[in-house]
Amino acid sequence: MPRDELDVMSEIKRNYILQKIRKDGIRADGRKLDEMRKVVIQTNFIPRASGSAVVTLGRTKVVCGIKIEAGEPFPDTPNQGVLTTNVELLPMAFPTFEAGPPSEDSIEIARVVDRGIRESKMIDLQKLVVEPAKQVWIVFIDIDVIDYDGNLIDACTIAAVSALATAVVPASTIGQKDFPLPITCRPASVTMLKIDNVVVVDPDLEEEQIASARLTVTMAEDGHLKAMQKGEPGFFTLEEIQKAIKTSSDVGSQIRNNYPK
Amino acid sequence: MPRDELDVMSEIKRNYILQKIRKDGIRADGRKLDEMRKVVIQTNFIPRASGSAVVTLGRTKVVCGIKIEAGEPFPDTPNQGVLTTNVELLPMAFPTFEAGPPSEDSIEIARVVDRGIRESKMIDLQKLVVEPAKQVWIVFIDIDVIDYDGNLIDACTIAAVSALATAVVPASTIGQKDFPLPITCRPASVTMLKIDNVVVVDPDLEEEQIASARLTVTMAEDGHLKAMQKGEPGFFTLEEIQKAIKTSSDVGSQIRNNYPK
Amino acid sequence: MPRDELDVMSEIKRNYILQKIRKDGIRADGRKLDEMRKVVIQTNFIPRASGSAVVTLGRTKVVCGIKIEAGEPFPDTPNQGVLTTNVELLPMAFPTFEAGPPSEDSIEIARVVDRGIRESKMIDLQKLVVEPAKQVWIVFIDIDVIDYDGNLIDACTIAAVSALATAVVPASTIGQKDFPLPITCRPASVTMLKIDNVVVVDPDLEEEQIASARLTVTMAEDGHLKAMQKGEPGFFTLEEIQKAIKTSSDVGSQIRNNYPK
Amino acid sequence: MGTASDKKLFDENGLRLDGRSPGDLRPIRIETDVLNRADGSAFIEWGGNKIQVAVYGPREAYPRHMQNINQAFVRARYNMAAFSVDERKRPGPDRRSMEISKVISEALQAAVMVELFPRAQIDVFIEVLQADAGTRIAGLTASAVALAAAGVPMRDLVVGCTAGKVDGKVVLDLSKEEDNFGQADLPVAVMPKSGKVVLMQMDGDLSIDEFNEATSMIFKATERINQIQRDALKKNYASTAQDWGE
Amino acid sequence: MGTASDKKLFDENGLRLDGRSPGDLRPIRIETDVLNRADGSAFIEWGGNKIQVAVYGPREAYPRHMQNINQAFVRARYNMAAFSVDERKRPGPDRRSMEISKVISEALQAAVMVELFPRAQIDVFIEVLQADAGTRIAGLTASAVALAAAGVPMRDLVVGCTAGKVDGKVVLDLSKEEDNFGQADLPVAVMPKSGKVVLMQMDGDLSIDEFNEATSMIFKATERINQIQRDALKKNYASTAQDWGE
Amino acid sequence: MGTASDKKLFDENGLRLDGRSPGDLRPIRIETDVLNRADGSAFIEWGGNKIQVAVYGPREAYPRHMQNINQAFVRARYNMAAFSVDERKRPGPDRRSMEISKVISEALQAAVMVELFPRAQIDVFIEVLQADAGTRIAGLTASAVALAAAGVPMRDLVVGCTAGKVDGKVVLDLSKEEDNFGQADLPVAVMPKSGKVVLMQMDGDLSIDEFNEATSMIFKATERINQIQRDALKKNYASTAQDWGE
Repeated sequence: MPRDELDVMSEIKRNYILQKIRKDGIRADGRKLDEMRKVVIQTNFIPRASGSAVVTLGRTKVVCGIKIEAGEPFPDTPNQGVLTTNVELLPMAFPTFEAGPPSEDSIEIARVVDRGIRESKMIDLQKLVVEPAKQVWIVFIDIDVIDYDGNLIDACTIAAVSALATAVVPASTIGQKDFPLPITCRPASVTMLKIDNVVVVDPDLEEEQIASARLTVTMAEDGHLKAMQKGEPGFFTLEEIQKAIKTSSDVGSQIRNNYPK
Repeated sequence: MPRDELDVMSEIKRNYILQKIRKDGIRADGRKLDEMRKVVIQTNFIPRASGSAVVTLGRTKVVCGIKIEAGEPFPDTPNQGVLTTNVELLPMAFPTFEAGPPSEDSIEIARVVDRGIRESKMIDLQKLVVEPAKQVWIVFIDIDVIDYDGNLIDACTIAAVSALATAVVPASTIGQKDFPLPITCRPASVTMLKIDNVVVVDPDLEEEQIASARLTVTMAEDGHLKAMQKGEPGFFTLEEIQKAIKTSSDVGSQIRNNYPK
Repeated sequence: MPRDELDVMSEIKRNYILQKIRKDGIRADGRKLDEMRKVVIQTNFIPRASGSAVVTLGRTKVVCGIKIEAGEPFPDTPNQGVLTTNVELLPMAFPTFEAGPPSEDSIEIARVVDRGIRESKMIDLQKLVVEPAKQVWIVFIDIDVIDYDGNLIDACTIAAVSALATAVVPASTIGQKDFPLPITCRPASVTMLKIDNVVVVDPDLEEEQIASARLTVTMAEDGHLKAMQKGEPGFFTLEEIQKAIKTSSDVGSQIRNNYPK
Repeated sequence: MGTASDKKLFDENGLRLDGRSPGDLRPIRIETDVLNRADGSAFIEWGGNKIQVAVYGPREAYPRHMQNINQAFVRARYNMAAFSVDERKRPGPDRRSMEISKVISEALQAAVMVELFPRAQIDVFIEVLQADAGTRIAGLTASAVALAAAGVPMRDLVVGCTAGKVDGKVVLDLSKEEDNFGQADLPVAVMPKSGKVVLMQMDGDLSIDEFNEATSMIFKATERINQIQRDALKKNYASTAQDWGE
Repeated sequence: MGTASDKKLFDENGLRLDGRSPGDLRPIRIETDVLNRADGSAFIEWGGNKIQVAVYGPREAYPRHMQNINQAFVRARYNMAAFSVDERKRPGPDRRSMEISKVISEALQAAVMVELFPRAQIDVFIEVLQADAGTRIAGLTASAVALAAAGVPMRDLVVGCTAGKVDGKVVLDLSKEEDNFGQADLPVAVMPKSGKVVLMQMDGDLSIDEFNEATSMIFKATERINQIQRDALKKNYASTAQDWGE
Repeated sequence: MGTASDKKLFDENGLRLDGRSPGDLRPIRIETDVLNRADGSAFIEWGGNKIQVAVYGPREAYPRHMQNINQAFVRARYNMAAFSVDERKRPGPDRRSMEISKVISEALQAAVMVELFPRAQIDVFIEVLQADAGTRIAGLTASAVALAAAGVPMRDLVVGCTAGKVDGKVVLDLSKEEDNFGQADLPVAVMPKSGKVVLMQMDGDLSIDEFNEATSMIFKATERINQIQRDALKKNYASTAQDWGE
């Protein structure tokens, strides 16, 4: 994850955050260790898209637009639609984000978000076939990050799931009837950071700057693991991971309560 | 527009140009404010192309080649041919021009030239259909800038219009008879620069280096505006623009007299 | 060819190499002027490829894999298969090799290797047609350079010829019977360097760093020239070239003896 | 300009498809300081356009050889979100967006007091989230507000508006369908205090009279749009004052 | 994970298509110092995977602004040869290989004593010559050996292994077909002395119990793989000692 | 080399399709100083080839790390205009033009007194406006003239010419059709005073005897071409002298 502009945070601030977590089990902004920031979801923000959502997670803000277009399936999966996920870390979101081809960071975020949606089988891709091997529906998930204050993976997952859950397949463009995108479940990713030996949920940027390791766990309603991703150069013990899975199950349910019905 | 190599012109030269314009209403090279440099047009310079022209405008020199090839129309315009314009600012033309993907400057020039030709409907694209929605003629206008001394927009427009006016559609390649590219009019662009509070026509490089704003007006024989482009970080008053339109109408007629019949 | 990391070789070493060649007609590693380094060829190293070879030439090491896939012919050669050659100078092979688009060096190597194979008509491309103008076999020669100590052109030619000589066309993928890639001859390239006024065969990296000019001559069993390439900013006299052709004929036969039967 | 078509763009009362008279603007709403990280920001809705703008700077120009020892330069980057248009757009700049970035940069450069910040650059990022005709002019209008909200000293705001020709009539602020099937498009931006024109592009077919009618419509409209800009900034200053008061 | 299919992946005796039991590894062979130019190298065969790794560094980080005044950074570049997969792959990085490069870099960064080399970078080049499921884990396992062979000081080696779910059963070290038609894939890498997890990715469907079963299989397997790593390095040290003896 | 074909490339009198004998050159015309901005320039027509060359430098090499403290380097860039060939060519370098740029750069490097300009670079831009077989050799021949016209000190000019094999016969200076349907192509460039070979490429099929016949034809032709080069430069010097006289 990007560092702040000078790649330094003052020692004082760093110590303050660490001490607060160590001594009080409380974070710099007053949250408990396993407490998410406030989530606000506004769907249908881009009426011209097939589905859309603006999500703020604390001071992080992302816009997701779904486009669904008729096209060719992949040769090895003639009987299912196509899903593709792209995340743009717009330069407007942070001083060191640059325009240009996707960075390693944006690719990792997009791929973790994509895996959570794909592996949970949230979208019933089998129902997106117009004519096998010839024409299927291609679902483009595009996410613009416009304000960055930490935890993009979860903000982007929330935005993508919310936009998909309200999306409509524009079948009228090929002479059929529009229909809601067939959805089977609502996955939620929960990203945790290890700071010192403490694991916190939904980190903000300052926490990302002092953390050693990151773990994202994505589950669906069935309580099964659908995707995981450890990031950053630190480590987790197996016990920490097992505890994190438990936490993510609880926090994921809270997130799911926020999703549009 | 590119500056000279050191991005500076001597104060002395700058003052000389400014004073001459202010006091005498005459430019450094002796021209009147609304006087073009000498235009020389040589068509059919590249016999293997469908049409071509070498144009010198003062010491600026460009080569335009037209290629016309059978291909697919755009899906939203199945009943017309395709027009595309590209300008290469070759590194041979100026010390700071670089090889590589088109710069902002070359894109702006190409797009302004393209709009003049497209919006005047110089080429009758409806007559370039072989089979609707399947096969049409694609007109590639490619312009090599090989010597740069200011006012590329007009030099490129003159070259493109001259090359198009003498172009032949190679219909024999698809078993039909070659025919002259169907032409309806001859647009002329006139580019003016604001230096101090004076507007001059057909600027050379030294004038470009001290000017504050640029205005290009493209008209056809009917005296209507077909394309306009204000450039550079300065401004024009509405009165200046209205006067510039008048000037461009007069100067455009002179340019049109130079075009190949 | 790339220089060493600091683009300098010690004067002492340089002089040692030069003197040894001048006085004794012997090279720094004890080889005679027209003596190749040890060649080791291991074919079928990548069983999943259609053909493959690992070649060590002294301490230079390259891996060649052949992929043969059904595809469309070029429009102007509807009755023959397609051949394409690519060389990757992997960053693992040398400190200054960089990842990214192919460098001038890698393009030159690939094109010289390609010409030797193509012009000797080693592969009978006419026998690689499935259906004229519709479907032919495309032969991809891809070479990974993994360890670099000079003379990549010959190492890559040896690897490519060896891999092709043992390659199988996977016709079973389109419902026909697999068959050996039809081979008509076995070209050998011989690369020579001019150091001072002496020409040496199969240069190592240190020799490349002090040489003035390079010449590659590719011949097949018929003793005819199939491809030549002079490189580097030095020169050859015509007499030197004629002598080099003679040398390459002899050395080429030795190389050919090493090829897999 | 657009493709010829039989599409009727006026009703029997001379009103446009969306009910507007020839000289009417679409609804415009500007909000400032909607982002936390940027030095200044503005969000504009203009008809169906939804455009987010953020400003960073003045900051040291990078790379170094871009630095001008006399003044700052304004670098606008106009970008369309993949989902902003009917058919999904591949991310990244195309030739159209590069040209628009250039003319917007030049227009803003004229208004910012660049001489106060030698060697600096001021970045203006314009993200079109939903496109509905007139995005360059809407993005530029919002950019001026975002610059002011960032505290960048300016000679004046910059206000943009478009006029065009539809079915032979000159109309203000083209809608998407009018843009697609109209006969001329004239985007203009001015510094409203002085009426100085800092952006002007045109394509299509306009007689001189039509041009004069169009510019006169635009100049009148820019006064109204400028008021919306100033109201947005006032609301912002008000809330800032409130913050201080707490 | 893979496509649903009717493909049987176990025989009547509960053995896998290649004859392995659920907890069996494929054959693994590691050889060190197989390249002359690199500072260290290793070649690994793991099932049908053939992967060449080379290490350069520690060397001064370039470009300069990447230098960290406190420590070195490890930059792994995972790349697939054009001929390494069934259908010829266009040369150059794709999104998958960029993600893999990132997670491998991070895993190695944890093991190398980066604090000893401020301002430096350590490059690890991983070339997949033949791919057969589990390339990231095999490449990472070989990378740790190549770093050690290059004399780069490390807290511990890094050992990777994958478990997955096939026909509802948890199995170790997925084969290519199991990867294509399986239900879950869980690549993990640990520092074997401490059991610290430095890489973990997962996709598919695993219950918590299955996850625990899978990680327990992996942890046991990493001990065996670590022994193969150490044997490879010992052989290398042995031959070095021999060289000295001559 | 070209595709096999039944095309007849000689008439009953042993003359080629364009009426030339085997040892004849196509018409060649060179003009110097045709551009104003460049430090030197030349335009060459050679058969149907039309090629514009411009020289800039010696100037400080950029980027810095390219500078050689002992000598200048010559960087030729061979480029084909989009309209120069039968089917429109996409702008930008391809693999063929990159290889040609390299061998031309090396050939010119041998002739320029590069040791006089440490840390400098000399740029030679070659734009093929119309291509008609032998463009590399024609471009190189014109480049030498442009360098001389720019006042760059040279040991000697560089002269290029091609020979080839057509219907089994060795011929000089292949035409486009001979290039397409011939059996061998041998472009060579020499420094004419010394006969030193600075460029040689070959593809197709040539026996040793045919090679010797071809090179002997080329060497003879380069004398004639060199005369054309010198005449072009003389005309230029003459007109320069005239300018001074005025």
